[in-house]
Amino acid sequence: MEFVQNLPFISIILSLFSGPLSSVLDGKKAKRVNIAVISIIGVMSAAVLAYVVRTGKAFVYMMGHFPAPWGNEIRVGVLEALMAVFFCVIMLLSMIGGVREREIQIEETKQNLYYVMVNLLLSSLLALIYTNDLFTAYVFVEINTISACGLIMIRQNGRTIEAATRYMIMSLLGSGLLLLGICFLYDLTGQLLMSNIQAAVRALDASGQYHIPLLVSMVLISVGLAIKSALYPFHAWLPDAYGYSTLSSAAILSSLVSKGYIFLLIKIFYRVIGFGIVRESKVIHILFVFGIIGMIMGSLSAIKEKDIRRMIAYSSVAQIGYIYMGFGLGTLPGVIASIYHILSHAATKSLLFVAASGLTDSAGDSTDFSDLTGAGYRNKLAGIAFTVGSLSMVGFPVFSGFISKLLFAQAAVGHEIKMLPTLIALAISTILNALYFMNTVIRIYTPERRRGNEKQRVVPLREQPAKSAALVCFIVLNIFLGLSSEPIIEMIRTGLGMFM
Amino acid sequence: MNLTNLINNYAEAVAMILFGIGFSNLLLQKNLIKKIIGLNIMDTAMYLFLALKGFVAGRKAPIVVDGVQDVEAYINPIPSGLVLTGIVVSVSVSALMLSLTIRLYRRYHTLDLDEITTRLKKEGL
Amino acid sequence: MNAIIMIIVVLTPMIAGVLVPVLPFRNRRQMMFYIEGAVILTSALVISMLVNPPSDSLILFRFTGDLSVSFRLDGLGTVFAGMVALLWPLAVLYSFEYMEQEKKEKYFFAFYIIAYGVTLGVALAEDILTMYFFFEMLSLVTLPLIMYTLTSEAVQASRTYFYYMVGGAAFAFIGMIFILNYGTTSVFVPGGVLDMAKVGEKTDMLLVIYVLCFCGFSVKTAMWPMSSWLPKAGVAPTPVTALLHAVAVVKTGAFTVMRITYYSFGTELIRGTWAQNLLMTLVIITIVYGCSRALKETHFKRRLAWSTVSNLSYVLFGVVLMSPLGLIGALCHMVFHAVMKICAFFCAGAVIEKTGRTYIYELDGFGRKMPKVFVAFTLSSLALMGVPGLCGFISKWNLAKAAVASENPLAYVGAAALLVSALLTAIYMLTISVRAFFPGRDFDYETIRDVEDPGWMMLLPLAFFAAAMFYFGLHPQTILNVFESIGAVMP
Amino acid sequence: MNGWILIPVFLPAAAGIFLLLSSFLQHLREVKRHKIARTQAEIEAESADLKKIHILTAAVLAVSAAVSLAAVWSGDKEVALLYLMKGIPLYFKVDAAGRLFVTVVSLIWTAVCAYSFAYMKHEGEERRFFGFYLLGYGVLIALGLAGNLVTFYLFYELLTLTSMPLVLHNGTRESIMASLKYLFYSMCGAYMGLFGIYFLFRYCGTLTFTAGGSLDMALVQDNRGVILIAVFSMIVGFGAKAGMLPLHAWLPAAHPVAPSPASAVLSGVIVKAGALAMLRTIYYVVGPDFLRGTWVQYVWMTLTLLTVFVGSMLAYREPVFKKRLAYSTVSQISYILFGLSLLTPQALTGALLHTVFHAVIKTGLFLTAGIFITQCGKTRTEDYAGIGKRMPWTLGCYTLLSLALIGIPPASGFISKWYLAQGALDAGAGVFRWLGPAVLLISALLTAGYLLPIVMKGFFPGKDTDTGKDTDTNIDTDAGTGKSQEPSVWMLAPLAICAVLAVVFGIFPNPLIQYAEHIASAVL
Repeated sequence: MEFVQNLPFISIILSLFSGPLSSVLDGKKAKRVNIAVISIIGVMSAAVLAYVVRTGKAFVYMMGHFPAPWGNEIRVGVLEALMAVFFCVIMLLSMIGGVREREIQIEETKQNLYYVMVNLLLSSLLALIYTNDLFTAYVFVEINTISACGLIMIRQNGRTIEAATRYMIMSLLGSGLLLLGICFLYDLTGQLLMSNIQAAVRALDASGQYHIPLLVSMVLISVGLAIKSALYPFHAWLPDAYGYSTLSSAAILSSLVSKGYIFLLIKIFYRVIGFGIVRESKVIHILFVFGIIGMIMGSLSAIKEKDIRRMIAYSSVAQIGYIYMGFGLGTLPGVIASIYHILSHAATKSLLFVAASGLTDSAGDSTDFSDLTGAGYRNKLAGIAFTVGSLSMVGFPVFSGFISKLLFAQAAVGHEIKMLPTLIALAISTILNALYFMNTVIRIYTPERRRGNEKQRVVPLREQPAKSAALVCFIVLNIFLGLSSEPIIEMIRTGLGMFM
Repeated sequence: MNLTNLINNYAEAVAMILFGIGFSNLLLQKNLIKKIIGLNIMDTAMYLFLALKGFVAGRKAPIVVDGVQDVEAYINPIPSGLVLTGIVVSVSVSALMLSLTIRLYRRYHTLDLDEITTRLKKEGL
Repeated sequence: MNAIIMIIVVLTPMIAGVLVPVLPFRNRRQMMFYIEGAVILTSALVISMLVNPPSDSLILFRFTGDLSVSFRLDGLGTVFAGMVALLWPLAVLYSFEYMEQEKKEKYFFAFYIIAYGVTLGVALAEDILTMYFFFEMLSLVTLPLIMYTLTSEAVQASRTYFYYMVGGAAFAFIGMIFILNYGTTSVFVPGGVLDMAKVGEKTDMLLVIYVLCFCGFSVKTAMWPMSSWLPKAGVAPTPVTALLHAVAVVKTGAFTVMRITYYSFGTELIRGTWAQNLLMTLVIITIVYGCSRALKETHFKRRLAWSTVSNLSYVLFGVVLMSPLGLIGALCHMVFHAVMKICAFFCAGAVIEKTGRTYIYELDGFGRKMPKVFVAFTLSSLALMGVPGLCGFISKWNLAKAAVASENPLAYVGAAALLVSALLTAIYMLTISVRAFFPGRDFDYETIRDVEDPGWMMLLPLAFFAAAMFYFGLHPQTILNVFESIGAVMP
Repeated sequence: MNGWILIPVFLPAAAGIFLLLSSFLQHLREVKRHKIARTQAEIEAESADLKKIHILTAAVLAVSAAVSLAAVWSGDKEVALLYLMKGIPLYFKVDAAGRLFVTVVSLIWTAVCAYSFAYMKHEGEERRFFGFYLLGYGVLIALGLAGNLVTFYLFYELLTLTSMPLVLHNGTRESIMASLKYLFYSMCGAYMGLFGIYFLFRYCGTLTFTAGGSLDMALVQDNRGVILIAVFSMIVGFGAKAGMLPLHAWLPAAHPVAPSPASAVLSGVIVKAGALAMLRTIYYVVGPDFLRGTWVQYVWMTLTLLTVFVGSMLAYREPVFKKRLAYSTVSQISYILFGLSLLTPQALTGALLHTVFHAVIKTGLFLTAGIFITQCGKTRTEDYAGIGKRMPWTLGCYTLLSLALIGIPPASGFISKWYLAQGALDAGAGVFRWLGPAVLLISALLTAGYLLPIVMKGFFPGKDTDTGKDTDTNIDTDAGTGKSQEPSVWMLAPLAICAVLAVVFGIFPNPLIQYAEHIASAVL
């Protein structure tokens, strides 16, 4: 039992307690604590990842050494460690990127409360990734929802409060269904620990009893988590929530929060019910169909948008559709593709949000398209970053979007019936993405014709060092994911192997 | 449709009906307060269902009163533990929702969410 | 010659291009020497590479699993790389004088040279993924060139251009994925790589995928349903329309289509099926449609752009015939059309740059005042028409020979379409020459007093192209042997 | 090595290009100086160097005509210039048909050249005219000498390109339109021909002209239909140049607009190139027996007869003299094509004879038209009343030529029509046995109808018409006499030669007939 195996538990507890701690500090100190906490956890998860890759098998950590029915367990494999590292990196960069927005948009007194929410969010995300117990998962899902609602609401104008309320209502619906699904599973198997439940479910499936309640619980859990991660028909709250909140919360919400729920769904499918059973049931096809529709409808509504932030928000509805389509295919390459897309979309989406805020800086903080013409010349780095982000979303070769598109297509070709609809949907959604993303790129590079638009000013590179640094790191991360994606895919494959 | 199962498990049936009422209220009600009430109904229904899972007829509550240590004397304590955590969660969530509603009411003097959204669309912030 | 030269050839223009806006140039002349030097150096390297070609392949970097960006030189690549290497230095020389009064020309030349490297990348690609990789990069690199003048018209044109390119690439992507999964290897092998065991009885689906892939890649050659972007791109400065939209970009499309048809999907499977007939009908429609639209067009450059649309479908017609003879005809027309069309575009550019007149009805009597330019223009129109003695005739001859040899009645209709479009080309090209040389008895030359021939930098490329047209017209056998050697290796 | 037979091709071509360049430079100098009014000194200098041009053209033409006749009549020779593609050389071979064509071309070209020295004075732009004139001659000689179908096609298209500037010489809007029409019609014809060549290239052993055709029967068996379509498209395509029905509309538009020497040459010789093209393809590549009895032959025959009839009808009703002659060319050429389409030795002989006779006659007629226009400035036939008084010699020659064209026995037209009729009768091609001669007869009557009235009105104007002594003399009539407005001797001599030839061929036709029969027997 090396010391390294304690690290995951320590990172959860550290972020959990740094939450209330930063509520007593003032704004400046809370920010520093938060940055420190995130970086420490990032380093710890990297150490865990290295350890797990070296040993080659997942380990289970019993909190307080109490065995299963009483004590709680977390299980750490390559996939979980990789997701943890990645989430910390993205969160760190988003926080750094959004520093200036936070200072302006949040009142002085409430600065530290923001960091409370961020730390809690981090702890709940880590818990979601590591936990091996269903009910703990539910509790942390709730913590996640409340802190995310706090992130949206922090900006205190009418729109954000209304968005937060809508967000809460929809999420509570989702978690209600999730809780019902978990109770059904508990009712069927009498266990709460994932590995035990899986054994019991396998026995049930062999004996053929309780087939319908098992199916109902699967449906409830999938629909619950789908609502929380804004899959197409349940995405009404997303544009307002991401569109009007402050920059770093929009970046974190869009790239991490919804992905946490999807990762939980994948864990439940793999470790709780077992992917074989899921594949036979109809749930997979429903998710596939919703994924395909989500891809197309998300992009269609994004084309109509006149506000750059809401446009990016709608595009994440489409990208979540990609992920659901991915593991809706039901094959191992499909799941690998969707997990890779979780990473690549997280990196690209937060890059786009930060770059968009850079562009709006040069247009007097108005996110309307008419003011953004020529913004690419006024804020050079943000222009380049936004172009890189859009090219990655469209799936251009050097960038990460291309690799996930490649993986999705290869996964689709393996599948008999679902191949043509997936390939056609991929092609159409690439074109739709190109329509609205490249439209914006071309708009920011067309020089401003109307004279005397006083809001527009040139933003020099050094004016916001933090944001520029974040942008550069995001671009490097995106290109890194695009060019050397081989090791990451290998890790995902071995991680999924360990999931069983 | 063999009703015997239903009669034996009438309690679970009641829980499910309550869940349905709470869920539909949370989803469909216009008034925010009614939504929160619906939320609480849904949660309590869940905890009723959970508590029933642990219940074994003829056994006592899992509190050691007269020194009896034998496990067989008590019902399964875990669901009760879960219910406790559940109640904590739903209390905090309701508190958050109520604060949001108060804030909205102070600003827009109405509890109808859709009306707030239309007003927001018209005059921006 | 080891394989490293392939990397050098592809990367030097890219690096040189990136450096152009960065390097501190004292005056324009120094920048000109730098740029022309870089391009000539690359062309010299390419020629030396073609003279003794490296045999083995070379991996640039590895994407995922067995997918990698890697280069290898084979027959088809030699032809395309050779053509591009010969034409690019001349185009750059031409554009110096053209870009004189334009501002911000540093960025123009930067992208202009990067496009050279990317086109060479397409030529040297070893497998379908590398080719797709550079195919997409090319559309990205050429976008700013179209947007260069930044007028609202140019922006609109670039927007349409980019939607077509991405749309095409999206469908080409499906074809590529299919090859990566159903082919034995992703590398280009003459005769196709599909392993029949895996494909089994799903030939119909294979044909659907092939048609999608063909249309995807041939968006760049402006085949009929997707041809509206090319005339619109005429709004860019002439060196761009001349080099990119008459030579590099559109020929890349044709080149990629040849690659996937002859080197990935293989022609055995597709010959005689409904896919071949469908594509051949589309191509024939484009041939006639392109010419008829050119006839109606009064804007000088857009008329040439429409003529490019129809001429490119000659090349596609050769490819669609799915026979070694067809490939030879297609290659023949690809190279000869590049020479003819770039000469015509340069003449148009000279007229527009020197006199500012862009419409054909303003060109009365120019033949007398700009004799050198209009003699070159008449030569290129005669060549385009297919008058024997110039290169147009040779390529039409080879295409028709392949069409007649393929015994497919639709191919006969195709040969007839070739000649119908030759007639239409005669009409819309010669009317310009006649209007220029014989303006009529009572035309007074005062109205065009300011018109005279451009500087030597513009005339040298024209002279070179005119000579090339005659040389290929009268002694084509040397280059035809090269094409035949490629055709021979085909099963 | 007998490369020297190509001298008559390259010498005039070089001279032509030289003349064109000099006209180009002269125009540039003039435009640069923007001189509007030209001083007296310049006019003298100009007329001086005009003299030089005439001498140069005359010399070049004489030399190349002599060399070409020598080359052609001194036995069969062949030379391959350069290899266009593997197996397709630019190949020249002197054979019987080529010899006939070259002789006719040289004869007509020199005659009309002499005529044009005088005529072009009032047209202007002589340099350009003579430049293209010499180029045209070079191309025609090459056309006659061409040894295989591809070389033939090369010079066939060059012929269109060089003869087109002759049509638009006087630069009026109408002439430019007519020349464009001529260009595009013959281009369309050339491309239909090329379509056929593609098929023949595949289905014939070789494209070089071999008497009796070189179709390789093995390949031809299963796709006869396609080859028939290809041959038919060649016939219609080359027919465009020969003014056959579907594509004849350019001829009546282009000829009247061109200056008279140009239209004389156009109708006399260049139109014959179309007939030569058909002769070459049918008799020397495809082979007559492949077509005999097929639908292609029947459709071809109907087309030719239709053109003969329509041509004469339109000529009959046409008031403008040059347009009338153009229509008559349309119908006369179809006599030749009808002879070719019958695929019998006699008809072929008739066709060859008619080629020669028609070339001589039609050139003469157009020369008279030129004289009429220059001398009395009128283009319509009814204005020529009483012209016989003023130009007895010209009208005399005109009468002889019209008699020959109509086919009245002593003149040459009769003989060729005789052979054509004979060929039609024993061709055994169903209904055409009697329909052919009938149409020829009707058309002969119509020819008389549109040629002779000018002669009648010219010599016997009748009392009331004034004899043009006093009116309409804006054209510089002969100084003082006002009586006979005969043109200068330079214009009259070629006309007289043509008239005499037309009659002499009629009276002593035997050498010509033997020669034509020798060609026909070699081929059929």
